[in-house]
Amino acid sequence: MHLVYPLVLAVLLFGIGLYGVLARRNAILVLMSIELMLNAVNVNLVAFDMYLRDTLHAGQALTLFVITIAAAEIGLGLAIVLMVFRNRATADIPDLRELAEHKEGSV
Amino acid sequence: MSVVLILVVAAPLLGAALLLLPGVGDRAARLIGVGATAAALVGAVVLACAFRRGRGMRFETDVSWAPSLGLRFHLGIDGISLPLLVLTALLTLLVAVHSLWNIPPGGSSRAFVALFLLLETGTLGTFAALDLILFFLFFEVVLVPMYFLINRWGSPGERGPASYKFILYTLLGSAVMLLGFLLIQAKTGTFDMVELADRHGAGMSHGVQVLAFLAIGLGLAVKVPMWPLHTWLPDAHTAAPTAGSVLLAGVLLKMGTYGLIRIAVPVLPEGAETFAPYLAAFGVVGIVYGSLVCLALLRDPDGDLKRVIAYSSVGHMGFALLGIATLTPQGVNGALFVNIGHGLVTGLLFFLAGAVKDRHGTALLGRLGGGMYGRTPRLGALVAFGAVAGLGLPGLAGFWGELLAMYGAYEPGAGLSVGGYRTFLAIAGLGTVLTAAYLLGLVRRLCMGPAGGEPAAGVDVTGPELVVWTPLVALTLVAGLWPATLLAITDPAVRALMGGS
Amino acid sequence: MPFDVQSIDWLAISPVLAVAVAALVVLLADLFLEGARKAVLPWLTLAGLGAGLVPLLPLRADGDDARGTFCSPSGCSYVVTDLTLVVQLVLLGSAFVVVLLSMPMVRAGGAEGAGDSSEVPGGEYHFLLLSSVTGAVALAGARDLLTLVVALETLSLPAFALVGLRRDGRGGEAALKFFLLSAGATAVLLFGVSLVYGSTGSVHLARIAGELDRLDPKLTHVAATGAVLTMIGFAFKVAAVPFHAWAPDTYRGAPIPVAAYLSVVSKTAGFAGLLLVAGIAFRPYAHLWGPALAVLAAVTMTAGNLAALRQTDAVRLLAWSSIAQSGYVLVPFGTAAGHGEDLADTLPAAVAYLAVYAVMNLGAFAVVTLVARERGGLVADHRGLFRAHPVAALAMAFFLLCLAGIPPGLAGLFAKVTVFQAVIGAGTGWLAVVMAVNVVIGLYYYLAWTAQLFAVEAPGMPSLARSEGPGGVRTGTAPMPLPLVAALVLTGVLGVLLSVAPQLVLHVLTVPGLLG
Amino acid sequence: MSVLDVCLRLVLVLGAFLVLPLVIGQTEHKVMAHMQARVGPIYAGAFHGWAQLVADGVKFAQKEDIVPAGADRRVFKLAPAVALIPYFVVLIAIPIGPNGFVGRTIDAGIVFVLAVMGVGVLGSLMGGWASANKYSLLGGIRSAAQLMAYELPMLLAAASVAMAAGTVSLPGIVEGFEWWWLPWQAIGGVVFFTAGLAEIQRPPFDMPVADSEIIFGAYTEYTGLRFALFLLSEYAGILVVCALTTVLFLGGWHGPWSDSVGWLWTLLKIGVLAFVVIWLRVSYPRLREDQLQKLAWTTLVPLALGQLVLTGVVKVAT
Amino acid sequence: MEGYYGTYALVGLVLLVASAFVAVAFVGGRLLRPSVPTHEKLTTYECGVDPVGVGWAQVHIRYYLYAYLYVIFAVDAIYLFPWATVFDAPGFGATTLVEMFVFVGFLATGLLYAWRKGVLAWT
Repeated sequence: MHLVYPLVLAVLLFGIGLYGVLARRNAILVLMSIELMLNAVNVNLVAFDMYLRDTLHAGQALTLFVITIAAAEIGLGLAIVLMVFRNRATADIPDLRELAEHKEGSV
Repeated sequence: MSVVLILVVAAPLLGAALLLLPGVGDRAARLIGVGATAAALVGAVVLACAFRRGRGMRFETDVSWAPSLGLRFHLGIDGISLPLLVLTALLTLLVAVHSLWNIPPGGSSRAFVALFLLLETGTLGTFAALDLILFFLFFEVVLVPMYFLINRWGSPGERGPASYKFILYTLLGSAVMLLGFLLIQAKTGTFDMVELADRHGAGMSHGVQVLAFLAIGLGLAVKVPMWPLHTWLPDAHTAAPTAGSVLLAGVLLKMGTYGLIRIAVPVLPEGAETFAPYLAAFGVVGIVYGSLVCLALLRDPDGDLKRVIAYSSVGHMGFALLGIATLTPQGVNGALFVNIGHGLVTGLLFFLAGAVKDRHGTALLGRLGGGMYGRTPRLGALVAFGAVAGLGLPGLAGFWGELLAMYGAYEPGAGLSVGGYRTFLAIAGLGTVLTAAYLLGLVRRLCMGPAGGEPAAGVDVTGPELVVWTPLVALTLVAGLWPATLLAITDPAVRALMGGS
Repeated sequence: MPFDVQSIDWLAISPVLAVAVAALVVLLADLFLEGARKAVLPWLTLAGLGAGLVPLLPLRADGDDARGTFCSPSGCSYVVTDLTLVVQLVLLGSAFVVVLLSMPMVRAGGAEGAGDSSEVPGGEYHFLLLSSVTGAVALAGARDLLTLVVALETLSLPAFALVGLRRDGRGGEAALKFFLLSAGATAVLLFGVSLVYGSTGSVHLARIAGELDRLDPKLTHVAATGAVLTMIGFAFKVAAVPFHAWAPDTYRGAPIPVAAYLSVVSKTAGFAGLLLVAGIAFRPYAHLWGPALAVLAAVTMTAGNLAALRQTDAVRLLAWSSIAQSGYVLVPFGTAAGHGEDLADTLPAAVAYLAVYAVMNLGAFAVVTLVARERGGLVADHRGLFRAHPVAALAMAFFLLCLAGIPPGLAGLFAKVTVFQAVIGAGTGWLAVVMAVNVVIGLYYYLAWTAQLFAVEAPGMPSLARSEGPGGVRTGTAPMPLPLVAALVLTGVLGVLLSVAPQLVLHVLTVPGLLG
Repeated sequence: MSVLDVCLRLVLVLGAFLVLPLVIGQTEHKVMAHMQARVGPIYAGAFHGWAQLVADGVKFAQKEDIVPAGADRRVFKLAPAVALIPYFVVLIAIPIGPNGFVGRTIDAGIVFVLAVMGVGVLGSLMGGWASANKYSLLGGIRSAAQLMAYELPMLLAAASVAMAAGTVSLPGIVEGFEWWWLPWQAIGGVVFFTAGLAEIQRPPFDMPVADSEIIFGAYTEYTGLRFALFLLSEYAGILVVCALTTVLFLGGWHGPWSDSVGWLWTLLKIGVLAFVVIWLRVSYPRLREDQLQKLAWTTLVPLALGQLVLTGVVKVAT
Repeated sequence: MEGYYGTYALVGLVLLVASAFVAVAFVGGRLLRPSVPTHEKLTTYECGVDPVGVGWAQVHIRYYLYAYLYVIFAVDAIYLFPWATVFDAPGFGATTLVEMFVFVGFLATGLLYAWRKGVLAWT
């Protein structure tokens, strides 16, 4: 299989994820976008690993780690979102302004 | 390795450290201040007595400090630094004695004393340092103490902005100067001032020299201060307490001209040659500008006595700059002489201004009124003496320096436009006339005429004040009458630095 | 494919192991100790960090040879060089101080939910801290992208939790902002890593550099993109502008010792990572990333300083100031292009700066912690500190002036001179001038803060511990918490030591082959 | 591999998929009945009611297909397919006999099988969520939680076998099998089998469909053919779990004359295990939800970890 | 149909067949069954009484904790498989085994932690 197909897929996934991270307000959706980006990385890594015929399979090994990282991040991320939601009853990032600098000088 | 020199530099620091000990009382703090500065002065005098005239460094100490940085703890003095060292030690001692009776409100006297001791260490170190980074270090040491002296003990209302203006201006200058030093080191591989001076710019291209001179010159020019970089000075002087003003004018400003003589000119001859005309031009403008502002201040009811003296410093330092910019031994000797003379005279003037301010609660000319001769005749006489010394009357300390500087400008160093320098000379001459005009105007305004303005406290010069001021008056006379004593020390060193015979 | 992966150099990885095992021990101790006996946890943590420090000595004595372990034919994954040791020393030492700082804050024992919300549960706190330190310490030795990525995540993930450990609204908000931006940055970094791997076919840093040198021209763009994305990831970690948005809010919302942790340990590790990828793997592209990082450095320090000018909250000010300091650390990177291939002349300056920065910033945080306990977290709350705690005030003044870089803060001055020297040596004059201007801007707010310390307390302020009763009689002194005193003394002594003998740190400038 | 070969394999897999679950189902009817002193289905197909499940199928196909008004229609309709298809796909990787008597040898067989099986629970979750019924939702969530709890011991136990065999390919594992693996991997086998039961929500792990409290869990709202598919997937699940246990822990086709009748051995072992599954249903009371979780996390996982250690030590020692 | 992609192509084919089977069943079912929807039939089933509230009730947070546990452990357990296939190969051996014990030990500690913290107990 040609290397380009998975790469294009990865770039598309990454692009969608990046857009999500930058454009979405809801923390959960941002989290999902980040997962999308990480999966783009996985596609990339596996594709390169196959293409390079890496004897050490560094790409696949890294994929495993990325999966773990993604899992840990999503778990921790959800926990944090949950905590914020309990305190504020919102998970929209722009609504979280308590720590932000106020226009008329800081707190 | 010279223990004495190190002790001179370290004595004030030790004094400051002593002050940090718990349980030091108010009185003890002031006495420690006197003790430490006296020790430094004694050391400096010992050095002066043991000083062997001629070329080269004396009392050298050269120890590696941070080899990775190329930093060496290299101290030493020659004929250029010795007079300044003694001047510094003397002025600080006088300030310490002055502080025995007179510390303005603003904070504990312990802190006050500790700060001016730190200041002294920085200044002495600057004059003794022979390593560029070490020089920079000591150069910077004075910033924070001076800042606090102004910020805490200065006159309320002005001290905040003035202190920040002082420290930010000078720090910006010295940061740029550091860049110049590092550029020199990058090209030559050493920070050693003696070695660099011996090389006379070898190993550095013209472009590098110009760039480095620009950077270093800029940093030093802020400190000098050279017109148009002087704007921090009047504010700082006006706001500072008496001790601060005295040290600022008498000692700190000298670090700028000293740096130019010690580093910028000998290490970067080509850069110096390129920038000398500009330096001279700015110096001359400073002379005229300072005088004009002083004249204007005299007419202004809100004119401040200390501000007048501050602007007169700008003028005097213009002479020093002109002398240096001639790149001749005469000119540089003149600049050094200006330094010493200015240190003595302006120190005295600021003491006097402080005394006036203490007595009348204000230093605004408009509110002071005149008639000092009548009210406090001795004080009035001293003010007149200071003013006359400041305008460069022959026989007093101010005269020789200006004369030598102008003499140097008459025949500037090789490669410099004679015509241009003679024009500068002419304008500087005009400046002396203007200086005379405002200083005499000041005397007339303050000392003569009917008593008016603020009710006078009526106290004439007190004993302690006399103790403090007498040495300054005496030295002003000595330097004016026997200039050769000083020149004999500076001249060989200057010639060695300038590469002449 | 019979290669020997099994010779593990236990000594080499013992700093990492010590901290990891300590984390485990703390976790178990928290589970099985009851009530008041949980007070032993901070001490266990300190012991663990100390145990991590111990093996640095024999490793140092080992000589100049790099010790590698987990090796494959294309390189070793974990290498101990002098750089590793220096960074690990800084990391472990800083973490030690952070633990001291946090001791008064951590809830010793008692039931869940007891105590006020400003306290954090001790077991979790120390476990997470040690876990995070494990990652940081491992990062210093990582020499392949896998180890690097995993270490970075081990460092980051517990840090998110640490920020959010305090269960008030602010902690959550801070953690969320930190988390989302950081996780996004991680994704970007990983994408970069994948591209680098794809174009060079290797994950070992040294090997990557070799492959980049002889890269198929068609792949150059892929590799360059990968390098850029990877470095952007690290730029987030070190809070370089424009990737800094998380830092002020996060520092502000986190418990103060955690903010100190982020600003020192996490940042140092981030820079170590950047140093490794930029200095080793992407060395052939120094002409590309050098100027880019130079611009980044300039923007970072300027933005950080300008923003810090406007701050009235102590922690937030330190946050912006630490962004500015990041800019200074980035400067040596920015000069890399001028040095051509030989980065050993310039990058060690960043390490030296980081070491000094760690001491002075932690010291400042120690005092802020103290004042925040007694009065509040505003800069104005430091007013009159000298009257209440003269030693603390003097120390704070010293640290602030160190951060500003003027005497008597000689340590900071030397650090800045080092950086300046690197810039000038590389001929990147404009950056030097920008930095000089920034030093001046920075001085303004550091000095304003310093001035507050010695100013007279305004009437009506809650008094600091040593209050004066009627008639000027001291009504008694509430002693500072001992761990805070220890932290202050430790950082203060180190700061003075580095001021007097900067060679202790600047030594790294002249170590041959620091980057290994 | 020729087209014919491929077709043959596909047909065989399809056949096994259609026939074996029905066999198990019928067996269950009869065995349960006899254990409970009943006779069970007796009329359909005349001989001991052998065609009972066929008749059931015909009946289901004719029943009206109701989608509740509040349901998420598309997800609701798709759920049974999602529940069923993974078990079908898994079958292709399970070796029946020696010498390539397998749908397809997949290199990472264990990982593939376990991963695909995990998809099945998605069907329950989808059904539970899409039904817009509180009981269904609860059932769906419970089945998800159950899958999560038991997936881990299953993985760990499987890893232990993979360690023993030094491969993750299913035929490879069977080929490496020795008789003494039986005691050696016994703990892992029990863990795997138990966890497998829980994954397919067979009693006593049928909390997600506990009819006495949440009606029929995720399947409450289903009728007709879709309900039939869910039922089918349960029996297919039994088949798959028994087959995997056989292959991983009981030596698959190994037995006397395994070269010629190896596939029979496999089927026999599967049959015995299926019988055990039925037996357990009749014998044990249902576990409560927290007991379910506790069993997984505090018993099975540590046991599986212990098995891993044991396997490693023995393997390195020999 | 050989090699890496061939294997998964076959898997894809099986998937296709399975989908076809389901599709055929659904289509067949549609042909056979009646369709007479009434309001009662389409009502959510709650044991015959009228349904109370909406269908999507709040689910206990505890399920999320299980999910969390699972994600951590299952993902970590993935590392066991590559290791399992090589750990007794030449050049590895006891050290590799110990390494994995360390890994497993960390996992077990995590489990212990969750247990002691009461995640697994219902109150």
